[in-house]
Amino acid sequence: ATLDDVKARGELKCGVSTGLAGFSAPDANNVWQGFDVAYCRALAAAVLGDPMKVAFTQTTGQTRFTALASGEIDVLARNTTWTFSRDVDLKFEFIGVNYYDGQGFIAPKSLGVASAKELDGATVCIQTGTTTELNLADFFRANNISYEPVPIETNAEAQQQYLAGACDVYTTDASGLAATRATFENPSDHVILPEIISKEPLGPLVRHGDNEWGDIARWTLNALIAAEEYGVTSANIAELSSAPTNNPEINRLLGTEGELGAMLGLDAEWAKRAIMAGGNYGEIFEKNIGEATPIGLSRGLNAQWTEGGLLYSPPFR
Amino acid sequence: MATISDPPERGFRLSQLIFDTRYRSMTIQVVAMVLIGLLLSWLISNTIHNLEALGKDFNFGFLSQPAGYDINQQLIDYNNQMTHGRAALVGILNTLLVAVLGCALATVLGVIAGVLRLSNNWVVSRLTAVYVEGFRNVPLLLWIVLIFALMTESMPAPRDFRGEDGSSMLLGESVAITNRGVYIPNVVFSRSLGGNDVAAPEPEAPAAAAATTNMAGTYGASRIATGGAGVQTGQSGTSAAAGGEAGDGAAEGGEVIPTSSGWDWLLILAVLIAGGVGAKLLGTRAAHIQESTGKRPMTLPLQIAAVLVPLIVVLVGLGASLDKPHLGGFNFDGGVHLRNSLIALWLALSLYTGAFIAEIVRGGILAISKGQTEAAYALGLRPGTTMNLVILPQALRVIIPPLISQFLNLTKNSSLAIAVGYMDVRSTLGGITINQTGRELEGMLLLGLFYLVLSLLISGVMNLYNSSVKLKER
Amino acid sequence: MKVSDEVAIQITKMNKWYGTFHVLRDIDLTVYRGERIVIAGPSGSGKSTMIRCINRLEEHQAGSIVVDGIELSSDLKNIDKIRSEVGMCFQHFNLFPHLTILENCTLAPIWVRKIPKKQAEETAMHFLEKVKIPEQANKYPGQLSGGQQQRVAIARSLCMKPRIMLFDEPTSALDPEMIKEVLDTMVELAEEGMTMLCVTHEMGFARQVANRVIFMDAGQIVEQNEPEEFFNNPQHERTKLFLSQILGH
Amino acid sequence: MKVSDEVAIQITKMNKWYGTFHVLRDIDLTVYRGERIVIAGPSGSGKSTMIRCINRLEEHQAGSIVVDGIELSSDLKNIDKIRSEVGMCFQHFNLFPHLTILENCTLAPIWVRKIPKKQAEETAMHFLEKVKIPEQANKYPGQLSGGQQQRVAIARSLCMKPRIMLFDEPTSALDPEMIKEVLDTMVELAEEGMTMLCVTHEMGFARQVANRVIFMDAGQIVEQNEPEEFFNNPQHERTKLFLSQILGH
Amino acid sequence: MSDTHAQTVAYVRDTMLDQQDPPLNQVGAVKWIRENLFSGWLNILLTLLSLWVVYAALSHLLPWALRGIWDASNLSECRALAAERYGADASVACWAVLAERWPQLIFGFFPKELYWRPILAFLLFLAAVAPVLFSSVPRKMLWVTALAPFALFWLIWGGSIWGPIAAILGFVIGWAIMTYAAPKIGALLAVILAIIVPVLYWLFVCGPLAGALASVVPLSLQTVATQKMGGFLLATIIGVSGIVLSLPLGILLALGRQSDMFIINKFSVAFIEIIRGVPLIVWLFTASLLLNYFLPPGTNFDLMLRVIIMVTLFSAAYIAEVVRGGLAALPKGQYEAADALGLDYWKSMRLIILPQALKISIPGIVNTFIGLFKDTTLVVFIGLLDPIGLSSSIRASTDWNGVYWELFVFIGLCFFIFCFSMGRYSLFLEKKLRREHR
Ligand SMILES: Nc1ncnc2c1ncn2[C@@H]1O[C@H](COP(=O)(O)OP(=O)(O)OP(=O)(O)O)[C@@H](O)[C@H]1O
Ligand SMILES: Nc1ncnc2c1ncn2[C@@H]1O[C@H](COP(=O)(O)OP(=O)(O)OP(=O)(O)O)[C@@H](O)[C@H]1O
Ligand SMILES: [Mg+2]
Ligand SMILES: [Mg+2]
Repeated sequence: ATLDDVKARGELKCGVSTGLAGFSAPDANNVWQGFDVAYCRALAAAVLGDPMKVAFTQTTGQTRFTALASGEIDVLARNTTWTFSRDVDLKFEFIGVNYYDGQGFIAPKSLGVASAKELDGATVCIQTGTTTELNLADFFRANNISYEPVPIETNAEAQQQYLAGACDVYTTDASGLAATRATFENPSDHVILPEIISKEPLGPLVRHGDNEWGDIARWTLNALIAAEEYGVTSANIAELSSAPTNNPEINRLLGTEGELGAMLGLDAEWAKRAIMAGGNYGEIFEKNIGEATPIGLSRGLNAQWTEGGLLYSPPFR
Repeated sequence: MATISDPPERGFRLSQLIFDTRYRSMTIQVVAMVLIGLLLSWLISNTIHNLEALGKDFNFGFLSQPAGYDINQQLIDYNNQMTHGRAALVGILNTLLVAVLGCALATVLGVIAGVLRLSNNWVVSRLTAVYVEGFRNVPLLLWIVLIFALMTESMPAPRDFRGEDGSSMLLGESVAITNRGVYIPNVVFSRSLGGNDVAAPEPEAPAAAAATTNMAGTYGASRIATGGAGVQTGQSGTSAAAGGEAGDGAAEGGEVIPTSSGWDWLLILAVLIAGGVGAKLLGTRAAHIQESTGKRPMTLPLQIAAVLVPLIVVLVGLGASLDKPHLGGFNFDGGVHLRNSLIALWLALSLYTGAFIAEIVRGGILAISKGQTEAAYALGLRPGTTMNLVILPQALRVIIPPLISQFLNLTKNSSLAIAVGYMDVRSTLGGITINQTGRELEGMLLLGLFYLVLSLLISGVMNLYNSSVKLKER
Repeated sequence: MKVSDEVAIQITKMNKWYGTFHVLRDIDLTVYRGERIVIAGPSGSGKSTMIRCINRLEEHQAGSIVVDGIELSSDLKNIDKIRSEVGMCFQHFNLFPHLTILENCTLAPIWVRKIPKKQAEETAMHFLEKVKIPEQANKYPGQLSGGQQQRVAIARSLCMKPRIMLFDEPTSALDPEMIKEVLDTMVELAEEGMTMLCVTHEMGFARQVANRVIFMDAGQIVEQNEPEEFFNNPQHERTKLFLSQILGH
Repeated sequence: MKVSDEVAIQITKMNKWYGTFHVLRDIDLTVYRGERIVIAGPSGSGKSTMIRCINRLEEHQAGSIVVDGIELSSDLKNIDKIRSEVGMCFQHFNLFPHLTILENCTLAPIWVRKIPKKQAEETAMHFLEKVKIPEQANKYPGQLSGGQQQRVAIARSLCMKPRIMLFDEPTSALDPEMIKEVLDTMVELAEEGMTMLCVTHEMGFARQVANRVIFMDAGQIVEQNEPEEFFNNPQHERTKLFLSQILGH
Repeated sequence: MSDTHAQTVAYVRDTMLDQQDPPLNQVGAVKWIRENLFSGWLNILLTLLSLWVVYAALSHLLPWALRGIWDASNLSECRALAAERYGADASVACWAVLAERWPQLIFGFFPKELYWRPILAFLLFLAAVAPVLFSSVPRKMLWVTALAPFALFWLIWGGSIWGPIAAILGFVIGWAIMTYAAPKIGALLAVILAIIVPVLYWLFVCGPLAGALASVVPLSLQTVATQKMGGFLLATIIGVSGIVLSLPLGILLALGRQSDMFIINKFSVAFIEIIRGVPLIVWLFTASLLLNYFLPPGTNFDLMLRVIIMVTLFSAAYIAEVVRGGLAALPKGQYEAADALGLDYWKSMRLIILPQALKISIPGIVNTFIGLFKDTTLVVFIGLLDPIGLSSSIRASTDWNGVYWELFVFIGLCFFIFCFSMGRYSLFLEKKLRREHR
């Protein structure tokens, strides 16, 4: 089973993208940083007790599924859209959503467009090898307008094309648009158009067939989300886990009550370690892609359900 | 040879399988055969098992499913409702297009650089050396990316052409060089052979137009993709706009709109070929005259006329005019749009391969010993004649075989189109299609087969050439 | 064998440098029509360079060369005229390997002399017969032996009907048994009264046909004389040394 | 020089074709131990082919060849045995240019005869002394003259202590002054009683050492005789013609 | 014998002339410039045009490069510094990205404290190829060459030293069979055994043996996972292992292609043509997408190893053609002489033919290596971080998002220096071979 493999290896093999600002990129000290990376670290902390015991494998849009299917990686955390065919036909198991996204457009203010529907005849830069190009084709077909697609292999390249004016608009997931815009010299010269033309629930995934491993991956993600809901942060977790609190849900989560860890085949403190690795979901978000970072994403759909967002962890019970 | 004196039949001994030259090679081959067979069947059975484990099968049905994605550059009609097979075909044609263009330009560049490198002008020969070494010693991928970036960074965007002080178009407002590519005029015909019925907004029209386009590859070439409406997303009527603007024009009224169709281009091609044959005949006639009288009549003006005059007649007959690109909504409309991805890939491939060809050309010329030139001079031949009759025929024998293998490399290297988003066969069939359908095995197999067949064809041509020009030796 | 008074080649105070290296020094030489001159000398003495100057395969830098009354200058027309008057045979034959023997022989007449092909071919066959290989006319140079190739080279020059022939060590790349057949051809040519300048080490040939032997050393004409005198009674120290070496072996 | 009754090579009705071309026709030949046979004949008559059949560099298609009592068949073991009994020298020496002279000579003894390196080197030096070039032992073939190279080639064969030596025009690629040194070596070898088959045009050598001269033409043995008789009194027309040509020049 | 004319003056030179200096216009800079730059209209035009090209290129490039900013920690800081120093719209390079990231471009994610290992490995590699590339290096060094692959592997990947040593043992076994068993059981059988026994050994004995040894004498280096290799280190590893591993395979294929055994010949030809007919990038995708299909279920080794396998097969096909050229260049007499001395096929190949053929092939092999080294950049498309891949990763970090030319210039320059010097070397070798062959 994957869990045993990982334990025996003493290392979690996690597939990430080759570089997407805020989500995964190596820093000058060769340490991978980012939102997706943080999930991998939490999982490693839960399973192996050390958030640094992760081997990151870089995957491209084309190679990621093969890497997972062949067992080259244990889990893929590479802003991958959860779709029917990927789940069913490609035989993967999405273990949840860590970012609710949607495809949008960014255009220079000077172009004077206010809506994507005004883009008849425009040149559109897209990143290939994703669902993006299918969504785009569908959108323009549905609105009966024409466009000229310019397929680009990487985000960095696409950004450069867009800035130079080689395309009128650039389309990718809204998170990516925001991240990209953040790095422009004059971010305020560009607008993100209001249309979100697709649903892009991004989440980590594992192979079909190993449900125990799927459970661990799923509930690690849920633990991060639940922790935020219950107010468990990396600052107060030591205190909360030292003794049972009067919130039984927190107690079960942090292993001071019940046997949830053992049911997963882990020890009682698994979730505590996962949360301590990089903080709860909210902390991870703020640190990597939140409004204080250059990426500057607001929580939006990714707020807790209690605050009008879609994040909703099933109960720990 | 009836009396074969084999050693008196001692019967067959097993050791003969190894020690008897007659059986030994047989034994080895059988063993090799068995080993290869085992290896293959092992691979195949693994594949079958793995496919089974993944719940996949091996079939090419996906080729007839709708592709769902758009391709910006199409030599034949395509929209996202067409099949993956069709998309693959579009990709194949794009690969061939850039390969052919690349080979042509690379040859020109290579020959020029090769000759210049031999020049006794120090600056020129140094400069070409820098070009050759620079391109040979840096990965092609880097050059493709660099040239692509250079083009997008240094050329004006279409919107810069707006307003008074914006950039201006070249050649009488007919050519626009932008960072999205180059827009050049398209030739359209007011008395087109096949195009007029396009103006009729009947539902059959698209089918007819599509049929004509399919039949004529030349037409496609004129349409590296028409400007503006690169991708028609309407399900029905709009795809009939074969000539770029024709669809819009049709809406304006019943008058005949200049357009172009495959038949026009076929006719022009035919006239060109005929002209070429005529020119060739003139050349042969000149040779005959020279043989009998010793004097060679001037033929070049005649030959040029033989090609040009019929061409002009036909163009006038068809009512040819230029459809110049002009600023539309976001882009230039009309004309032919040579996309940046194509140009960058084309330039990079040509410059890179050209550097290798330059070395081949230089080597070929150097391989012809100085004695040949001297002998020709001593006979009183002029330098020009010497080049044509003595040096080139010999140098070509040395040059052409490696030249063709460079063409082969260029064709294979065109798969690096991925770096600039040029939609070649690897990006369509081997890229998006595989990614959308999960048919890696089938897709890669087809892709490999395509390249293999292509390269076998090219090397077949090379072998033919080699055997036809081989020098006779003792 | 008679020699006329008419001057075929007149070289006066000719000097040539390769870079700063002084290859030919004050060469003075008058060749009369019908004369057969053999040029000998140690390797590197400038023999090849001198005869290559005569049809401008090398450029001289000082002095004058007048061939058939035409002065060799950088005037292209003169060069063309002289080259079609002067034939040359090289050590390594330099036949054109991509053309048949016949085509080798007709190339220059057709393109330089503008002779109809048919007529050129007749002339070529005539000279090929003269050098005794008409039957090889349709083969390629690569298919012939060295001696045959050199004879073709001679025929090729003759097809231009030159008035002067230059030979630069025509036999030194040949196997011994082939040397004779080439020399025979040359002797025949000499007997017909062709003006010939021949760089060679074949002293037998020199004795047999030359009117005059010229000995060069260090870029200068050191001694010239009739063959008999030259071989039996060399004057200059260097000539003696050279002859002792060359006849010794 | 005595010839024993023991048969060294027995060739019976041997035929060979190259494709459809019949190169050797019904060759019958018996060579006794100690015999020295010279094979002559015009070019292309099949001389080389015949002796190359004897150590199976070429395969014959009909008839039999028995060397030292071992029949040459397609059995590898027999081929190996025969090859180590039969030494061969080629026209172009075929020394191994990447090995020193000594290594050339010790290679086969070490790898085929499995002789210790030291001992092989002693033997090699012995034979190198015999061919009078021991001082070149550590040079490479490229540094020797043709004649020296051919002598090394002979020494290399001898190091395998063969009972029969085959020579295929051993002197025809050599300059005249080197021919003698090689022939001397061979004469010496002959005097020691080695069984030798030698294709050569050196008729002097034939007169001096051969017991028998074989004349081949068009793939057949046309005439064979003792040298005196052969040269002075050739019987067959073709032999006469051949001798007149070869002795004439 | 000749009726010599009276005009034929006998002449003997009494004073020998001395060497004189050539006329002025024949020497010096004037002549050089006149002949090399301004001889004729076309030449003058070309000269001026070239000078203009050079000027145009340099006048843009030099200020950009030379005024570049070296001290900044991210791009915006860099831009601010540039604006401060050279005015608002000065376009200057931001070399600071290199100052910060060059170790990453060269070593990838190799642990910083272990950089000495790849460096040592590189030096060892140079020592190992020296005897192959330069014939003046003592032959004894060939032992270094033979052992280097194992040492290099150990230095780069780390782990117990017993693994490589146990692997070497396999070769020793093969060699022992060839030398000691061959006389008894015949060459062909010995060859077969010498292949099968070591393979069995590697499959079944090697691992446990290494494990046992390691538990007795634990001698090991810290292991470094392949995911941590990147940049030029990765390019070099792939390139070098591709060439080294493909050499034996390429030689076998070349021999197969020369063989007159129908099946072996056709198989070799088919293999070579198929591999060469399809672009490397397709093979790389095959490695990353398909190789797992062909292997038994459950086998799974990391991407880099798969890439190395594919690259090995790929370069084997090219090497085969190079070696075939070398084999064909050998005169037939060499084969015949070996036969006549009684050497069997494998011995004559090993002792006579291959040593010579390989020597002739070295320039071709070096050229293949240059091509392969350049082609390693293609692995970026399957997610390995070669220099180009790393440059996009670097640009994905928020600090350096937007940096473009600087990285490419650096990468291009590194490739150029490496490939150019290799190319010069192979030219030198070709010239030398041509000299020696005369
Ligand atoms: N292109 C050249 N550049 C420089 N020096 C040259 C050139 N050609 C010949 N030389 C030198 O000029 C001198 C005379 O050369 P030339 O070939 O005329 O000698 P030669 O008498 O014909 O000798 P050989 O008998 O060897 O042919 C020699 O020292 C030679 O090295
Ligand atoms: N490998 C081959 N394939 C076909 N024909 C061959 C081959 N080798 C030789 N021949 C032909 O066989 C005939 C005999 O050749 P062989 O070399 O035995 O002649 P030879 O008597 O040794 O002549 P030479 O004195 O020229 O060496 C010749 O006509 C030759 O053309
Ligand atoms: Mg000379
Ligand atoms: Mg022979």
